[in-house]
Amino acid sequence: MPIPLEHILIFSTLLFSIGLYGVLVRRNVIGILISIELILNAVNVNLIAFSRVHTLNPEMGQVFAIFVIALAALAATVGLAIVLALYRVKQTIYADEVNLLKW
Amino acid sequence: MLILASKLFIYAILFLSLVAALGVVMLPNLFHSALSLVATLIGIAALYLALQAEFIAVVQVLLYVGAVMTLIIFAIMLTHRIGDQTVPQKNQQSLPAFLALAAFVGMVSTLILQSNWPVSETVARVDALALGKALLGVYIFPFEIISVVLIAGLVGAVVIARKD
Amino acid sequence: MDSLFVNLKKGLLDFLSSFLPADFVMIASALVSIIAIAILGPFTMMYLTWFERKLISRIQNRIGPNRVGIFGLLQPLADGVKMLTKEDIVPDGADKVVHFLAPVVTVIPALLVFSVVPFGRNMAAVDLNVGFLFFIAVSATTTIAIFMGSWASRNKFSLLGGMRSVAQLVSYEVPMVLSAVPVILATGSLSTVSIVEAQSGWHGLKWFVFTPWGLVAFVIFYLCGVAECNRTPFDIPEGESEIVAGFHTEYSGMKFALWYMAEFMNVFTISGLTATLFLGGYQGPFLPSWVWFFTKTYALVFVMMWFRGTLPRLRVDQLMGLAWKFFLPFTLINLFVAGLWFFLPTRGLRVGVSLALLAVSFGFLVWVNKPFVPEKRMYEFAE
Amino acid sequence: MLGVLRGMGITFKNFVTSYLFPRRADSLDTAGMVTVQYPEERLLEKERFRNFPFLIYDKTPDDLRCVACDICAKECPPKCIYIVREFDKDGKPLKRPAVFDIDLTVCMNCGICEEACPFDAIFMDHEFEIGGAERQQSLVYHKDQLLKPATYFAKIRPTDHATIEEKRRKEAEKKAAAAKQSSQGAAQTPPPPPPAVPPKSPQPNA
Repeated sequence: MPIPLEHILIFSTLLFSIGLYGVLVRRNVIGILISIELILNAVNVNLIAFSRVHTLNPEMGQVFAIFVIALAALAATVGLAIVLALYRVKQTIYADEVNLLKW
Repeated sequence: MLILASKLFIYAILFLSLVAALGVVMLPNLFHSALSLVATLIGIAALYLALQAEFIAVVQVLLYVGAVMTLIIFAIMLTHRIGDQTVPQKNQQSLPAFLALAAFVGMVSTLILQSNWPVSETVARVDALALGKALLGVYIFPFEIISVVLIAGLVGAVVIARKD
Repeated sequence: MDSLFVNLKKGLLDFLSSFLPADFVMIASALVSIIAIAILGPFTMMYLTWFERKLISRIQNRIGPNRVGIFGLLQPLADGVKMLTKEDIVPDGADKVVHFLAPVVTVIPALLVFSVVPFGRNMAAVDLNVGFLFFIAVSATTTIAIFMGSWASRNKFSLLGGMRSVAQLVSYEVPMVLSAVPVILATGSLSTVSIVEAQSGWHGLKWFVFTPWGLVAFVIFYLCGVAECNRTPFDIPEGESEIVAGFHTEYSGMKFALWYMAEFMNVFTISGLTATLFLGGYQGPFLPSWVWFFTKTYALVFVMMWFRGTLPRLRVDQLMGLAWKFFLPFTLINLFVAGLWFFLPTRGLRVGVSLALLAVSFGFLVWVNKPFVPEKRMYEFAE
Repeated sequence: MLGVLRGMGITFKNFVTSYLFPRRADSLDTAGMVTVQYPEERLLEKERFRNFPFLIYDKTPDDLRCVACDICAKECPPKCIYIVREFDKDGKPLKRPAVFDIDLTVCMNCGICEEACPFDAIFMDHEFEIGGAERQQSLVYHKDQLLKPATYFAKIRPTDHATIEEKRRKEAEKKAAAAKQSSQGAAQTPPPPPPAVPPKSPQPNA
């Protein structure tokens, strides 16, 4: 481990909180999706950091990191498909303007 | 001397990724925030390289920067009204959110610093070969399920986005 | 003679280590290979432009540049100076930062890929054990650069060109990676150096291209590579006739030179990697290893430029159809055949079965993709 | 698929033959290199090649054929010709231009002035390497820069020169015959008033 584990964990918590801040604060739906990508990356950093530390079965961390990346890509696809459908119907992609369940 | 240089280098990468992550959240123009997300991803890939996880670093660059970012930028281009600064990009709850998150970060980081993590130095490096064997050996079941989920997601996305 | 450059570097390092502490020598060795690549990259780009202009002019019955230098050899320098002194125009509507960043972000991957290409026996700059995947990942980032370039110039033509080229890059990357998988199946490792070592039987002539699946994978990988660097016949993005110059319409002066340099470095690296994967990189009977590598790469570069002198440009739908409806199924079948190749016991059976399978699937795919021909309509002209 | 390979074969053959036996293509349809190293070698212009117009004089620069009739100035589409008639001492108009300017930056080498000129005074030149430091002064040609001898015209456009000389000779004979016939008429009848044409202008106007 080139640098102590704690520093990487703090880095990933910071990344996680920046992502969460983006989700809570940004009005643009695509902005929210981008911040979700950030949160998933923070999770990945933790996975890889811990896989370097525990010797039980070291490849578990990296395998799950791959699964997280695949699912994040999937989430991004479905999310953007919904955004496009929303945009086509409501001509707006600002979260607070989309407040009707049925239109 | 070299170890010190590599440590400094890693800290620099971490700091730059954080700055880019802040850029993702703070930049008003959505295209600029997408580009700073690309910078964050590449910074995180560099961190993986420092942690000797090359396969994950390269897969991350390939999948995230190659595929997901292309998707996001396509979506940005297809929806207009992102460039104009007149529309406020942040809603009202920016201050309370910031305070809550600052408290959260403070709490978690003190927790991390106090607890002692069982660090074992001698860890076998997981290269692509070992990862492949694990993926198709122990984790064969989730590996197959992922492909089913990806296909379902793909079909779903096409159905939603299709202009009928 | 074979390890000329390796000894050169060792000599330089011994000279340096006499007065530098141990750590610095390691850094120095990395620096030497970095400097070598930094010189090789732009140098190949300059002389590839000269080589292309001479080749295409000879095809079209003209002589090509011969006024600057003996055979026009100084023409690239003249072009370079011209690019440097040309005024650098930035459209006022464009956002300056992204407009400036785009050419930089294209050149970085083009240079990074050089580090993985094995120029000669133990002359690869970095022997990554995920070497080939590194190449695919880095060439995927050029999509982002093209997006930045086209979106930042705020001009309809460049946006159209950018959209087209990203669609093309994304759809040609899938068959490219899939067509290279049989080679990795055969060698068992992703590192480019071990791929070349795996082709060293029959004193250096046991290349993958001589196996049936290798030939098919070679052709498809090479054509996808041509599409990857946006060259004819796949150069829809900068189709001069339709959209002015595609994504680099609004670039002039040094920035345009960077786009140009990135394109030509991609040409060199993709030909280099095709040679590494299929034509046995630096393997060859008795010539020194790096001579073999450079002849093979320049032969493939010659073919790429030969395409430019001959073939017309594909329509966009033909381009996309070719990638998704022909290359992709064919690489999947090829992958299956390559898997079969390693399990059939006798050599004759192996060659026969794989050749039959590939021929049948090729015929079927060509027949399926036959363009729709409307029935013959007879016109009676009014008397 | 086969067509692609055949096309590649042709270009490869073309590429190789251009090195093996580098022939020079004298005309466009013969095979071989068509490049002409311009400053050293030159392509011979075709006879009817048109560049900027020039004025012709027969023997000395001041007996030029132009009679300042201003037809070419009127006919010129971009109006780049400027003519001022010359007046002798007591204010009588002469059949000679005092000022004859052509603005080369405006002239589009159309050759309409050559067709419109009834006196065969203005023709299109072959010399195209014309440059100027700035647009106004150096590229507006005055009468003395435009004047070129008839021999030069004969050299660059032999066939046109022949037809024009033959036409002029016939006119001269017809005029001489008319002049002779009118002089005989003058002998029987009282001499008519002297012709209006001042004796000094050598060109009999047709």
